[in-house]
Amino acid sequence: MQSLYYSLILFLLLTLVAGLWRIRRGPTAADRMLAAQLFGTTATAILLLLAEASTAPALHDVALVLALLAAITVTAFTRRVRGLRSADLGLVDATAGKDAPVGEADGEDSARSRKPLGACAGERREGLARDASPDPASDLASGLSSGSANGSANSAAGGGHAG
Amino acid sequence: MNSVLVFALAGVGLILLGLYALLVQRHLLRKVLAFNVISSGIFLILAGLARRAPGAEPDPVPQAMVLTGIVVAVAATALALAMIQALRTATGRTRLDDDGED
Amino acid sequence: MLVSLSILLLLAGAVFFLAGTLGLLRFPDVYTRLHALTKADNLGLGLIVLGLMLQADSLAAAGKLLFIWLLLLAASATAGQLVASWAQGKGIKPWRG
Amino acid sequence: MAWLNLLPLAIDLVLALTLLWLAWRALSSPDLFRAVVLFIALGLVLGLVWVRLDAVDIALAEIALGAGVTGALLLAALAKLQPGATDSAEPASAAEFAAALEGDPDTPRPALAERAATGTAPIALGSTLDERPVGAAAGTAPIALRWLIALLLIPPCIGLGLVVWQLWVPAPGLTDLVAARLDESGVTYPVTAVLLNFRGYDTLLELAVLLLALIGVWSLSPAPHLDDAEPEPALAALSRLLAPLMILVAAYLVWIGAQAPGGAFQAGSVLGAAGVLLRLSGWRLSPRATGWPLRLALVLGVAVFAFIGLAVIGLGQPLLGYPAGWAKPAILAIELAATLSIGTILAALFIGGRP
Repeated sequence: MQSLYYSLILFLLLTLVAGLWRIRRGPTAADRMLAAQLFGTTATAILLLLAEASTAPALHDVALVLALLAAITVTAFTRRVRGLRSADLGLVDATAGKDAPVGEADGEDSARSRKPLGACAGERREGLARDASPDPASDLASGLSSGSANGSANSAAGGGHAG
Repeated sequence: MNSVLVFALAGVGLILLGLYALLVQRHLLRKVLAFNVISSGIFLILAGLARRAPGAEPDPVPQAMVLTGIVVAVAATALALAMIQALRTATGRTRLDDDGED
Repeated sequence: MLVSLSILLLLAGAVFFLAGTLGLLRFPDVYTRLHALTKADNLGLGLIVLGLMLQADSLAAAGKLLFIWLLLLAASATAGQLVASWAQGKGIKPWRG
Repeated sequence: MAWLNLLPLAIDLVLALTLLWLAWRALSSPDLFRAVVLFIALGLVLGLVWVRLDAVDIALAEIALGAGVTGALLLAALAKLQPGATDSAEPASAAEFAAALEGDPDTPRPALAERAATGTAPIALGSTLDERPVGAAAGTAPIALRWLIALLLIPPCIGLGLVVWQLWVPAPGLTDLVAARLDESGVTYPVTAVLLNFRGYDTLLELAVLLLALIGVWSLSPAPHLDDAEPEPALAALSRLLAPLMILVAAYLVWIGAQAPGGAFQAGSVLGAAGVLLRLSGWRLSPRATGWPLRLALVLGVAVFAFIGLAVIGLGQPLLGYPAGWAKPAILAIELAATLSIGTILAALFIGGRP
């Protein structure tokens, strides 16, 4: 049983290392982030198998922490590296935010974060549509609302390529 | 060939790579990454030294040192990144260039 | 009996991980790769977790394994959605065969 | 079946080679974003290496930091360092940055093309993500100097390798010494005993260093005003689900640290990650909380540690020498305070700038 565990660990490790190739290849930043996301699942599986192979139940805690935090890096990527694009396109006036008095900005922020979830979702849709339409690079400009565009992406991602 | 020794020697390799990049790269963010790689190499050697007695419990003292060291390294990284940003705000530069001798 | 079932599940899980990595490397664009990663790999992890749960010492240990899998499902599903909508916001076009 | 015994060694060799390869690519990749992602991957591989080295505590901290704080910190710094993020906006370089991010040859780059056509595209893009050498501003030192540095570095590193090799005689180190006094330490897990009792002064000073780093960051700039969009519904739901769980797991790690891997530093790292996730999901501290409550949380770890350490002197003990029977509650109080402080400091370091 021990040797089966170790063989599986080695096998998973090799699939993990092979997946890292995607970080080098890209081509888009999202592809590179995906390879980092690969770590969450595969390393958790490796940790769980290692816990069994070396009878170290403490490794379950390591796997638990990894599973708990697996989404944070990707979230940071989509939230932080996203912001720059709208600034690039001149949609967000970079100087306006800077000149605003500190207290006012804070007040607005806390007011926003108190809004119910539904209101946030609606605002976000508008934000996305506003984001996309003046961008000639995106095919969203062809009058697709952001909602239906989301749907098409999902079906493109979901259709036809069963693993 | 001992597994622990493999990792300790890999630690030496990390120190070499990190030192080289620290000296050669000009972008400050890369220098910060290089610093982190060097410290990872040092941590590897320390944690390897904790495991020299085969089959016995690992030595807790180096492990405790590495444990706190990792957290402190992250804090130092955050400070370095903030300083790079301050430099960029002040001078518009994010790297050390030879030209100008400043 | 239980042990052989467990071995079978572990091996099946490894196959799904292989499929996930192959998809990540071979699929043509970020959306399809996302699909390979979030679905195949999490199914693989689920099978491995199930295989290990069959051998767990206690109910609590088995529950912890299941909890880890559920956490990763939530994380992967969200991360996949975020990356896809990021890519779409950037105007990265889905591949059309 | 002798080859089966080689399996763990094969795993370790693959891990060690991956480590070196990732470090090499992270430090030499021409694209900064790629370098950062490779570095994040390096941290997670390192987490697996710690497990193989029987250092579960370090693995916990490394994975909690690598997956939680470090990656987010570096990506946020990268996004802030790109052109156009400061007051002196450089739209064309920002478009170049976006193109570098997208990287897809099929994606048109209208902004840059348009600018190039009108002749307004700036030439020096050297400090963008994509570090193509432009003119004299190459990303590295000249090739001759690089070779010289490499040659000069090889002898000391061979020396270091030899030292490591020579040190490899079986030696228990301080294991026996720690085991002999473990009963007096107040906990049953040696690493926690070393951290909070035998080498308590060391840990106290490390907490002070964390605080100093934050003071440094705060003294550099005020907190940035991020025009964060509202979180996607999925992200909002995830942060509501995971943040309380992270706090729960942090408490669990402190509790289990007395008898198994876990403790203030690991728990604090998880707590810091919770702060990062909440911040990324658009949560802010209310202005009332950024005053003394925040500052109290930041210094509580050092304050409680130093207070207990000094108070025992009044009881006739040496500095940080807990009186017999009082070690367990003292360690518990210090660990709880330290966890809160480490988590708050890490989250504050991610946010950057004084509130």
